[in-house]
Amino acid sequence: MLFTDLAFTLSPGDLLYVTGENGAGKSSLLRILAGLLTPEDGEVLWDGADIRGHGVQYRQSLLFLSHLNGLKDDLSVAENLSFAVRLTEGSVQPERIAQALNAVNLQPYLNERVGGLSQGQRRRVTLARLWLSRARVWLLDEPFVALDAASVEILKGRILQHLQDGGMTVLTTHQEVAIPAERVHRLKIA
Amino acid sequence: MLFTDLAFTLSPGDLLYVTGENGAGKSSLLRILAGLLTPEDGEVLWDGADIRGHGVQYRQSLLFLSHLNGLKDDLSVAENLSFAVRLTEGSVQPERIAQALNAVNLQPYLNERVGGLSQGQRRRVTLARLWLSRARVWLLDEPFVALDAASVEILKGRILQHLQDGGMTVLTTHQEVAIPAERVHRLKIA
Amino acid sequence: MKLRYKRLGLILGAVALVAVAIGLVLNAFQSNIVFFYTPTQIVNGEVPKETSFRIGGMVLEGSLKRQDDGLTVQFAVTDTVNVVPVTYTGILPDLFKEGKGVVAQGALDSQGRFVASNVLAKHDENYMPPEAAEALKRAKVTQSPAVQPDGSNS
Amino acid sequence: MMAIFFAVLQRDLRLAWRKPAEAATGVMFFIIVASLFPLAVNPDPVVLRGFAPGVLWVSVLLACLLSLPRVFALDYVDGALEQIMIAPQPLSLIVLAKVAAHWLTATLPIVLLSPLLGMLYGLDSHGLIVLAGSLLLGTPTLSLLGGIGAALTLGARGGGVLLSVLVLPLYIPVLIFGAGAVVASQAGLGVQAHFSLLGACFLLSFVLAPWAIAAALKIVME
Amino acid sequence: MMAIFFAVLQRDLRLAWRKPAEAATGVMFFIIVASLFPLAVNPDPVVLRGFAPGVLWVSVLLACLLSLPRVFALDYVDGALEQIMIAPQPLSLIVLAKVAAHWLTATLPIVLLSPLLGMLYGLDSHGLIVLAGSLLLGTPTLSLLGGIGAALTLGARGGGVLLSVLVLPLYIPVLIFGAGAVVASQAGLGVQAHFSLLGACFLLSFVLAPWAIAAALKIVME
Amino acid sequence: MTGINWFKYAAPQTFFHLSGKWIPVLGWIAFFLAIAGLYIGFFIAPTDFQQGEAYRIIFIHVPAAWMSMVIYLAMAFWAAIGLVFNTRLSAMMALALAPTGALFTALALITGSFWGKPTWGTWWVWDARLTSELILLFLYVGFIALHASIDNPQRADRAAAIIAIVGALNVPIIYFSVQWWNTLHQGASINVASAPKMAVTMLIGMLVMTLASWAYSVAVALFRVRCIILERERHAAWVNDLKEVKS
Ligand code: HEM
Ligand SMILES: Nc1ncnc2c1ncn2[C@@H]1O[C@H](COP(=O)(O)OP(=O)(O)OP(=O)(O)O)[C@@H](O)[C@H]1O
Ligand SMILES: Nc1ncnc2c1ncn2[C@@H]1O[C@H](COP(=O)(O)OP(=O)(O)OP(=O)(O)O)[C@@H](O)[C@H]1O
Ligand SMILES: [Mg+2]
Ligand SMILES: [Mg+2]
Repeated sequence: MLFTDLAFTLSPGDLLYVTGENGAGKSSLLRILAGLLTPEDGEVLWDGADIRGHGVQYRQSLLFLSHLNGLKDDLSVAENLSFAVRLTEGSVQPERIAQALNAVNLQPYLNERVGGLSQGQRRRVTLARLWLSRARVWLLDEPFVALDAASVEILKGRILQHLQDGGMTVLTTHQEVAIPAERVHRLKIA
Repeated sequence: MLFTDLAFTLSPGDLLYVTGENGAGKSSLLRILAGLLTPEDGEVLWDGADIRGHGVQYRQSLLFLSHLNGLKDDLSVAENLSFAVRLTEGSVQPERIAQALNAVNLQPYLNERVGGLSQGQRRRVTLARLWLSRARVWLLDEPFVALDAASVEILKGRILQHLQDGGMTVLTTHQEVAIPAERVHRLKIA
Repeated sequence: MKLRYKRLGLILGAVALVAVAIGLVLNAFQSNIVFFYTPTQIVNGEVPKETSFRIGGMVLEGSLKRQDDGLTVQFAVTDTVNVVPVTYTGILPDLFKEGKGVVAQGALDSQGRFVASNVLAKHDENYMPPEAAEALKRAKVTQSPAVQPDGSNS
Repeated sequence: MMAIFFAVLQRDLRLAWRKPAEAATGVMFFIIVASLFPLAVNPDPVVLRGFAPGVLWVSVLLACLLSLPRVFALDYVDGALEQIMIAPQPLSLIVLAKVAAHWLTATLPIVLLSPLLGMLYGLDSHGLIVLAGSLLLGTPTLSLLGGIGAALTLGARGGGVLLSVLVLPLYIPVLIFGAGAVVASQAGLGVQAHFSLLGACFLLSFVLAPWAIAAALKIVME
Repeated sequence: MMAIFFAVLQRDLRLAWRKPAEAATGVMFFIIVASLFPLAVNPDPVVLRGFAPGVLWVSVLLACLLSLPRVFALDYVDGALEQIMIAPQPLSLIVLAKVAAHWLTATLPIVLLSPLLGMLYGLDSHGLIVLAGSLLLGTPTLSLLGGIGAALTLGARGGGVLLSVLVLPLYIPVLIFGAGAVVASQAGLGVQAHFSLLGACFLLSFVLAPWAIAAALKIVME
Repeated sequence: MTGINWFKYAAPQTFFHLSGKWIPVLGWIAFFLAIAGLYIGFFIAPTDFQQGEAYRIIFIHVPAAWMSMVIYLAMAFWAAIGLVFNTRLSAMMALALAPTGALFTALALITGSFWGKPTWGTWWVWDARLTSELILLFLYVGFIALHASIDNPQRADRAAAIIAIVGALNVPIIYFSVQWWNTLHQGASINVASAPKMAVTMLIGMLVMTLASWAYSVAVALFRVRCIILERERHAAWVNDLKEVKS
């Protein structure tokens, strides 16, 4: 039993920081929200319906980045991103991928194999999906890990914009990263 | 070719921060210093001799923690640590292991399987080796990643003490973690 | 210094083990592991019982007899010391000739006769035009009939 | 809906294409295993011909088995599978695409090569045709059933071996009908019954396996 | 110096012990593969007895092969191998310990079980003894040679299949001599020559393999 | 010793230019020798007293079989040099030799089978000579497969070198198998200890074909080394200055 008595509601524009010590259950909570893990008791509702039942609508508005990057070493950066988008929203124009890479400062790597990138570069490829997604709910597990200072700023900007566009974001982090959003909630898991 | 014209000397008590953007080559540099990677040109000297030739003496005074934890899921925390110590310095008393776990606030997990720990808890098990080691050179690749705030403080204290005892430390990090050591050097890889 | 002795010991140990290995290999060749057995081994009973095996040697001159059905043949295989009779039903390879090498697969029947299921021709490592072979043959006949044992490899 | 099928198929084929050595080593494995047997037993040609159906079918089966972990394991380790599972797409269709890609890249080349090996074992031309035919009809079933095992053993230790133990019992009927067809053709009997059964196995597994694989994935990802 | 040997051996044995299912699946694989053949070929007792040495030896060899990736792959992925490589200890001794642990946990149980399978195939008691003896003498060589392949294929794509392609050619002599010994004993011939050759293979690989494995690890870890 | 700086030739750049001159020469030598050898073999050499015309496969089979072994030894040698002295070029040589070696091994196996059918009465038997030659093919394939599946070329070179060296043990087994075991394959017609057991024209035909194979192998290996150099050093300045690359 990791946590009990935990209840919250997110509305458009909400940012939720999940904090807590190592092993408190932050990652587990995010996996539950993504529908990958079933809670022992309790439920996750979307538009008033349990996500286990009406999965497709919920999953259409979901973007979950776990601490794994989900990239294939043998595909190029562009191929990886285009597959990720096709998986969730159908098709994508190549220009949009180029723009997204531009946003994370990886444009020279467009056609490079992902296998040859460093830890932080890979993380940035994954984060480029934030520029390609139309999902309303973002679940981000320690998105700032392994990023250099410049990249952290860029990412903060993107999250802020998403919130202003009426999206919702749940993120975990140990680093103090202040995002100047309007409605910030904090959830501390003990 | 990642970097050229890079030269530095470490003396007892020195702390070296290796910084640089994602993909600059920080991790690669640490692997070279550990003797796991051969530089295309140039050499790493220890006591005036190339570490490739006189490896054993150098490796006896070396502790390298990469971004992998090197823990076996199926062994307990204590078993993992005791093997790590036997690998480098012969044998170890169980009490010392308990003390080290104490230091990283993991004493309740002494006989737990590592497989059941969270990301940050695993990292702390690995870091417990810093309390067990008599090595003079510490190479730490992003040691603060995934740690909660309390653990970061503990780790900073340990590194400081090591330096005061005449040890040397090379570490990479993207987070601003100020260790109040006497002699701090910074190496920025472009 | 101590390290050096240790290393020396390791090397000596390795050399000793390799020497033992070579000894074992040589020992194995004493009782050779074979693709086929010679008539002498068959006569001495050093061949597999129950299962099929191969016999190798030369077809004894003048021993080849065809039966009426045109397919079954009988011949004798020799290594110049012992002779084993063989029967076979089937098509013989083109190079099957009296006085030439042969390898046959089969088993012994109750009368010590080798019943072959498959016959291969084994020829020697000499290559020459027919005239030269003819000349050589004549030269041999005038000397003594020291037949070259085809069955064993030189 | 078929768009996602082809998207996944294309990705997996492309991944395989980037590493042609992998498919090639599968074929090599088949050749080597198939040539181990004559070394280890009495190489009497008559005996060998009797062996041929069994040995060749078992070799194909083992080659297929060895390549199975590739269907999901890599995607599991690097987190790509996670992303696939939370996609708003029918999971059984996606896994079907992955299994199809596995069959096309790992098994089909072996099937195409099998007549050559059959020749070395001394099969006649009719036997060769039956061998290739039975493999062509039987191996898709192997890939489908294998997919279930591959999904179930994700994250379990013991990897390849555990997978084999799970999957091999399921393979036995296919093996019996497939090798049986070749034996029957050698004996001059009709092979229609064997082929019908192979076809039935295929249809059944085609209907059930994608669903079972999807269920297995959901369970192991928890 | 031997302390490190035993430390590594103990750790690997303990790891295996924590997952007894793994060793058990190796044994199960052996049993299943060995019983596939009678299904796929004519199960006439005389024919079966003729098969026995070949099929059993090949099954052992494949079971050993399948378990090979475990020798180093897990340590490679989780970073434990890195730590082993920078330890101030002779690497060849450490790898020898790892190979020994692999043999003890993955192969020895199979060897001990082989007479049982041999009985099912109708081998007589002398044949069973020779089978077990040849396996006992031959399988350590398989583990040692396999270790080279396991080390070389770390981090290479194509994993298990590539490993097989590398290692199987090296296994062929052991297979020939090992199965040959059983065939010879069935035929009522002496088996001394075969055993000498198996012994020679073992000694040679015992001397050369640890060195080659250590070199291979140093290369692939770069 | 001789005052020549051998290491100079071990630099890819020097080697690239030097080998460029040799490839056409060797290529033409191989071509003419092959024509001559085939002519001698198929038109001048007499019929054999026991095998008739079938023996003429000897003019392809034997050179191929010899080359398969020689090339493996050369490959293992270069691989070992590359491993020990860490010279880039030697590893490239080993890699460049492998496909040619595999080709000749396959050729020896195929021509051998075709020869076996009319003479022995079978395509294939599992005797020591034939089996060990088959293992040789597997070793070549393993070497190539391992190299192909490691991305970093230096690491691939060194890893593949180990398998090349370990496999070299097989070559003496192939060569001496006919002496150590009873085999269906006949013993050596040509060896240093005794006079060739072969008519002179036949022998000449065979030797000419062997020389042609040598020249061919060297030319192809050099050509391949040049390709590998270009690929691996494509970022080096001297490669970009080449006129072939510029145009
Ligand atoms: C697939 C089957 C065969 C294989 C793998 C094979 C392999 C070899 C090898 C490796 C050699 C070179 C070894 C040496 O020089 O001693 C060789 C040489 C030779 N082979 Fe074969 N061989 C095969 C079939 C045959 C057949 C059917 C014949 C003729 C009937 C034949 C005749 C020869 C001859 C005459 C030599 C030259 C021996 C010498 O002069 O040294 N081979 N073969
Ligand atoms: N396995 C690999 N194969 C090929 N190239 C690699 C590999 N790993 C890293 N690189 C390349 O080497 C360079 C340096 O990588 P390294 O991991 O040392 O960077 P880093 O400074 O640690 O970056 P980060 O802050 O992202 O961890 C990168 O540009 C990357 O493209
Ligand atoms: N695979 C697993 N099997 C069993 N227990 C697990 C597993 N992963 C995590 N746990 C347990 O679940 C608890 C919560 O883990 P979780 O990964 O959610 O923590 P977290 O808050 O993300 O910690 P961190 O900050 O270290 O990432 C931990 O106490 C851990 O022991
Ligand atoms: Mg976490
Ligand atoms: Mg790094």
